[in-house]
Amino acid sequence: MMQLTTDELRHLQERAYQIRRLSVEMIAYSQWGHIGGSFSMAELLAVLYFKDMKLDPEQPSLENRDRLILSKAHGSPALYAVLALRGFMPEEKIYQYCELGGLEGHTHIESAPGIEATGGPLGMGLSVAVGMAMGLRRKENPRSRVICILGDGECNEGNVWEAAMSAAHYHLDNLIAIVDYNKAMAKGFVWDLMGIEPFADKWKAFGWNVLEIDGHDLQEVARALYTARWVKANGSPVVIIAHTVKGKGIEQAEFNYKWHTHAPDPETADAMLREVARNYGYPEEGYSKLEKAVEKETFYGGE
Amino acid sequence: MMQLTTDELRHLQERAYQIRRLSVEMIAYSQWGHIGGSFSMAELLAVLYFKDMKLDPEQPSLENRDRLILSKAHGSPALYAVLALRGFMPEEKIYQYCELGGLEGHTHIESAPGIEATGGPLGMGLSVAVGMAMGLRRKENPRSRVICILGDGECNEGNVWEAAMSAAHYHLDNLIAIVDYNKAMAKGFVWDLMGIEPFADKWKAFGWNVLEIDGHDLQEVARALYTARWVKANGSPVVIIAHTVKGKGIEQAEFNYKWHTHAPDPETADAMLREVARNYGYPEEGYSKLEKAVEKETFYGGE
Amino acid sequence: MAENKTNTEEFRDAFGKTLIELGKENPKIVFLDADLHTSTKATGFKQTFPDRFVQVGIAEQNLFGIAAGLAFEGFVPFPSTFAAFASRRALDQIAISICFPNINVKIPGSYCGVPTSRAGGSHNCIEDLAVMRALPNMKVADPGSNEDLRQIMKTAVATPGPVYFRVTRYAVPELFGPEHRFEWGKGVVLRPGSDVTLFGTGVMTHFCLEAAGILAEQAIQAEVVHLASVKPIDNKLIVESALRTGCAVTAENATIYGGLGDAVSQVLAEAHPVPVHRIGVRDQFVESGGIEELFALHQMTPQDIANAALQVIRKKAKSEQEAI
Amino acid sequence: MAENKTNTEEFRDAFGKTLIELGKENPKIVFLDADLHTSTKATGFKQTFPDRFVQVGIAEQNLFGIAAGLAFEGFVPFPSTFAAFASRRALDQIAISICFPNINVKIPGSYCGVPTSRAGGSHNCIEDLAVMRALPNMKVADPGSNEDLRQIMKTAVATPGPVYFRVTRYAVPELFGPEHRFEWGKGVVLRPGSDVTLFGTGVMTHFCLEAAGILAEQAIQAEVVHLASVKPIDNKLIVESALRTGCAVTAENATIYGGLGDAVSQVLAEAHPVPVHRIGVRDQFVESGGIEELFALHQMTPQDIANAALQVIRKKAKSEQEAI
Ligand SMILES: Cc1ncc(C[n+]2csc(CCOP(=O)(O)OP(=O)(O)O)c2C)c(N)n1
Ligand SMILES: Cc1ncc(C[n+]2csc(CCOP(=O)(O)OP(=O)(O)O)c2C)c(N)n1
Ligand SMILES: [Mg+2]
Ligand SMILES: [Mg+2]
Repeated sequence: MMQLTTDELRHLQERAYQIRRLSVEMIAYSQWGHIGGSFSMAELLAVLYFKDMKLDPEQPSLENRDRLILSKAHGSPALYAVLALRGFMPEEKIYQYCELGGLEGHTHIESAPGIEATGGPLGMGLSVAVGMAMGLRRKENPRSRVICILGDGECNEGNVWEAAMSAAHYHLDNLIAIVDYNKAMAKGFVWDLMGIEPFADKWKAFGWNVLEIDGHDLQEVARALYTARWVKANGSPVVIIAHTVKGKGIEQAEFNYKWHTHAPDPETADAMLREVARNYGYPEEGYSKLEKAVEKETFYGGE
Repeated sequence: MMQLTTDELRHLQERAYQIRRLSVEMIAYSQWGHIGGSFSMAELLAVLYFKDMKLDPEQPSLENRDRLILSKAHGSPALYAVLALRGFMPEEKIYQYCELGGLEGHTHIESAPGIEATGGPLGMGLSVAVGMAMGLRRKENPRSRVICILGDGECNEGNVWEAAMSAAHYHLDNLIAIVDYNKAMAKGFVWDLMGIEPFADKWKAFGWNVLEIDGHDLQEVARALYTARWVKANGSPVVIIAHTVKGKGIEQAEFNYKWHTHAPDPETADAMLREVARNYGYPEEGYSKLEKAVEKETFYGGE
Repeated sequence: MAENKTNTEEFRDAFGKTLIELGKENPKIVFLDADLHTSTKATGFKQTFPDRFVQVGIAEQNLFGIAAGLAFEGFVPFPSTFAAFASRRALDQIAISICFPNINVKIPGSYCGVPTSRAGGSHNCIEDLAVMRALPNMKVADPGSNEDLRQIMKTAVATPGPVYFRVTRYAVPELFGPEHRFEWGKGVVLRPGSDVTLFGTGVMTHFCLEAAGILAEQAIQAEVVHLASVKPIDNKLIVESALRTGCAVTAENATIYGGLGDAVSQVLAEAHPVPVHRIGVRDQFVESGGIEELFALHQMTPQDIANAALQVIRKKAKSEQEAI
Repeated sequence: MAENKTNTEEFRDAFGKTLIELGKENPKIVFLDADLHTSTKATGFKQTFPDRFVQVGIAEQNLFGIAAGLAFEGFVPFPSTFAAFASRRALDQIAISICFPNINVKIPGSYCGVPTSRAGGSHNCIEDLAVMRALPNMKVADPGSNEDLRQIMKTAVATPGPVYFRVTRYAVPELFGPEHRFEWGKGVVLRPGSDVTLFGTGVMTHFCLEAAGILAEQAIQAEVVHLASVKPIDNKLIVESALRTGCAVTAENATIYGGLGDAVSQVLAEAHPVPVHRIGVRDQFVESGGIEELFALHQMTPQDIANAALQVIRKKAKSEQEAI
C-alpha cells in the first residue's frame, strides 16, 4: 500500500499549516468568511494539491490535469490559500478576498486560475463534477480525475443525491467525492439539526465505493486518494468520508459551529494564528495585518 | 396477521376494476392523461380507499381522517376515479377531466373534495406529506396517517431524498410512503434511464422501515398497510415498495412506457375496456362515449 | 418579409429537426434529457447521435449541473425539459452554475404557456420569460415561427454564453422565408403601420398579425413588430415604431408580470412614453382546458389584441387632445 | 409622516423581534429554519417557542414542501432562508405546492440585494422581486424601515394566502411612527413634490429621501413615494403622483428586470405615460465588495437617483416643448 515518506509528511503538514494560516489572514483582513470549514479541509487540500493531483500552475487549463470542485464553496479561504501556495496566484492576492474585482466570497471561476467552477449555494457541485467526469470520458481522457469536496451538512441537499445516483448509473469511476464530515453545519451539530447517519450506507445504497478515513491524518488521506484513483477504479465512483474536526487547530473553534462563519477581530486573529503555530509545532507567527486598523466601512463579521 | 375475507377480496377487486375502467373513460374522453401509471396503482388505491383509510365523503375535511397525497400527480385519473367511486363526487364529474373549471390534469386541491394537495411537478409530494405528518403530531392526533404515493422514476428527484431524510430525523411513523415500482418512467425503463437499485437499501439507509410487496396482490397490499399502521409504528416512517406492472390489465400497455402518456382514440378505448373486463372476469363493458365523436379542437394525445 | 404559409408542424417538430442539423454542424453539441425526449422531440437527435444523447432521469437540478460540467469541458450542452421545470425546478443551478460563470449552455424550454393546455396549471408555464429575464448573462428568445426557431437555435450555438429559448407545443403559419436571420436584440417589422404598434413575441406574433387584419377592416393601420429576442430587447426599433404610431400593445404567451410587456413598457417609459396595453396571462394559473378556449379565457385572442389596440389608440387621442 | 430617527438596528433584528410578537398573538405560527436561524435572527423565536421552531437542515425544497403540509393542517408557517435560496432553490415548490393551492405560507427572504455584499454574486440576491412577482397568487413586499417591516409582517399574518417579504441585512433610519399601518396595494407619499416622483421600495426609499434632499438644494421639488407593496402595486397613487409631477424615477435593491421599475413603468404606460428612469442592478451579478462601494458601483446611491431625476425632468421638458 502506498505510503508517504517522512519528508513528504513533513512537507504536507507544513502546507496544511500554511493553508490554515492564510485562511485566517484572509478572513481577518476581509472581515468575512468561514474558519471552521476551511480548517477542517486543510490536510485534505494539502495532500490533494501537493501530492495527489496532476496540476500545472503555468497551465491552469492543461487538458490532462485533475479537476477539483469545492461544492462547499464557502470553504473558499482554504482553496484560495492552497492555490496561492501552489503558485496559481501571488500570495498577496489573498488580501483581495471579498474585495471588488478580487476573490469572490464564494469560489468563482473568474476569481483565480485553478478554480474550476462557480459556487455558493450548497449541494450543486457534485452535479457539475458529474458533468465534467462525463466530459472527460467523452474526450477519452482516462487519466484525469474530478474531485469534489462536499460538506456533511451540505449532504442534506437533494441535489447531492440526484448527482450521486447518476454518477453510479454512468459508472463514473473517474469521479472522487470527498465529504468533509466535520460534524457541524452552520447553526449546530449535524446529528442534531438533520442527521445523516448511517452515512456510509447512504452512499453504498446509491452505488458508490466508500472509504472512511481520519481526514486530518495525512497518511490516511494520501492512501485513500491513491486507493480511489488506482485501486478502486472498478466502474463505480468513490466517496471518501473524511472524519474531521470543524475548526481543527484552534481550540475555541473546534467542533464549534459558532465559528462556522465569523470573522475574528485583529487581536483574536493574532492569537488564533499563534495558537495554530504552537499546535502544529511551528514558530509563532501572528496576524500580519495587526498594525493596520480594520479599514472596512462596517464590521461585517460574516454571520 | 391481518387477512382479507373472500368477500372483501371480491369487493376490492371489483373496485380496482372500476378504477381502471373510469381511468380509461376519463383519458379517452378528455384525450389527455396517463394510463400506465393509473393502472399500476389500481389495487393500491382500492385497498386504501375501500379498506384501510379512515375517510368520510360527507366530511372531506374530517379532522381525524387519513390523508393521501399523490406525489405522482399525473396518476390523477386513478385518484379521481377512486374518489368518485368512494362518493366524494358524482361519477359523471370524471368527464370534466381536463376541462375548464373541471378536474385539473394533475391533481389539484380545488378540483375535487378528497384531494389533499396540488401537484404536477414530480418529487414534491413527500415533503408536503412530511409537513402534514408534523402538523398531525403538533395537533396531538395519534390516529391519522399521511400516505404518500410516489413513482419509481420520481425517486430520481432529490427532493424525495430531502423529505425522506427529514421524515426519519423527526421519527414520523405516522407517515407511510408507497412507491409504485412499475419499472417504467415516461420514456423508458427505470433500470435503463436512471437505475434506482438497490432501492430498498436506499430507504433503509435513509432511516425508513421497508416493506416489499406485490402491489397487485390485494391481500399483500392490505397486509402491508396494516403492518405499516399498527405493527411497524416504531419511531420510523414506513415505505411500502409495491412491485407493480405499468399499464397492468391491458396487454399492449403492460410494462410499456409508450402508454405512459397517450390517449386512446374511442375505438382503442373501447377495445381496451373490453380487454380489461375480460382479464378481470367481469362482463364486457365498452367505452361509454363511443358514439360521441372526439369533440376536442385538437387530438391532443397527451405526449 | 412576412410570408404566410400554412403549417401544421409544431415548434417542437422544427426543434427536433434543427437539433439534428446543428448536431451535424457542431460535434460539441450534446443533448441532455430528463425523461421527456419523445415529448420534446429530441428522439431524432438521439437516433442520429446516440453517443451525444445523455439521459439524466427525472432530476432537473442534476440536469443543469451536469450541463455546466460538460460546458466547462468544452461541450455545448442542450439540457432539456419542460419550461415549467427549466425555470422553476433548477433556477439556482441555472443562475449560479451556468449564468454566473457565463458558460455555453443552451436551454430549450419546452411546452410553454397556454398551448400546453390540458396538463393544467402546474405545466402551462407562464413564468419562464420573467424568471429567465431576471438572470444576469442570460439571453432569452421566444420564436414566432418554425424558421424563426431554427435561426434562434443557430444563433444560440454561435453565441457564447447561456441562452434560454422557448419551444411551444403549438403550430403557427410560417412568418419567414429561408433568408430570415435572427439577431440578438433585433426585432422585425412584419407589417408596417401608422396608428398603433403591436409588439408580439412567440406564438402571439401570429395573433398580432391576425389582429392587424381585424383592425385593417376598421381602417386602422397597425404596425406589427416581432420581438423574438426578449432579452436583449430591441430598444431602438421599439422607440422608432412608437414614434411612428404613438401607442402600443404587447402580446406574450406568458404572465404579463416581468416579461415582454414589462420590457417594452420600460423601454418606452425611459425613451418615449406612449400608452401601452399588455396582453398575456394576468396573474393566474392557466388551468386545464382546450387551447383556443384558454386563449379566449385569458383574453389573448387576436380579437382581444385588436380591442386593446383600440383602447390605446383612444388614450393616445385623448392625451394629444390634452396637449393641445 | 416621515420621521427620520437614527437607527442602528438592522431589518433582521426587527424581524426577529416582530416574529416573537406575532408568535405570542398567534399560536398557529410555526417557524421553519434551513440552518440559518442565527443569521436570519430567528433565534429569539426559537428560544421563546422551542416547540414551534422546526429545523429542516440545508434542504430548501423540503423546507417549502413541509411549509405547505403544515399550512394544509391549519398552521401559519414561516419557512425561512436567504432570499437567494427562497427565490431560486425551491421555486417549483413555492409555485405549485404553495401558490397554486393559494395557501397560508409567509416567506421571509433574508439577505437581499447589495447589502449582502461580501458574500458575493451567489448570495447578493437581485432576482427575488422579479421571480416572486411572476407567481400567481403571491403577494410581494419590500419594507422601507423596521416599523414598515413590522407592519408588513402583521398584515401578512392577517392576509390569507402566500406572501413573500424581504428582510435586508442593513439598517436605515426609521421612516414611520407607531401609527403606521401597511396595506396591500397601498403606497405612501413620504415627501410631497411637484417636479418629479421618486418611487422607492425597500432600503432604496431611504436613498430616495436623501436624493430628494440633494434635489431640493437645486430647487427641485421631488415627491417621494414609498411602494413597499410591490405586488399588488398602488396603481392609483402611481398615476396620481405622475399626474402631479410628470416624470418618475424608480429605485429598488434588485435587478431592474422584472421588479419595481418594470411594475411602475407598466402602470404608467397603461394609464399615464411619462418618462421613467429605473435605478437598480443593471443585469449584473453583484460580486463581493463593501456595501457602500457596491451601491456606488451599481449606480444606486442617492446621488445617482438625483441624477436620474434630472434626466427625466429634462425629458419631460423636451416632450412638453414638442407638444407645444
Ligand atoms: C443552498 C444553500 N443553503 C444555505 C446556505 C448557507 N450556508 C452556508 S454554509 C452552511 C452550512 C454548511 O455546513 P456544511 O456543509 O457542514 O459545511 P462545513 O461544516 O464544512 O462548513 C449554510 C447553511 C448556502 N450557502 N446554500
Ligand atoms: C419535475 C418533473 N419533471 C418531469 C415531469 C414530466 N413527467 C411526468 S410523468 C413522468 C414520468 C414519471 O415516471 P414515474 O415516476 O415512474 O411514474 P409512473 O411510472 O407511475 O407513471 C415525467 C418525466 C414532471 N411532471 N415533473
Ligand atoms: Mg460540516
Ligand atoms: Mg414508473
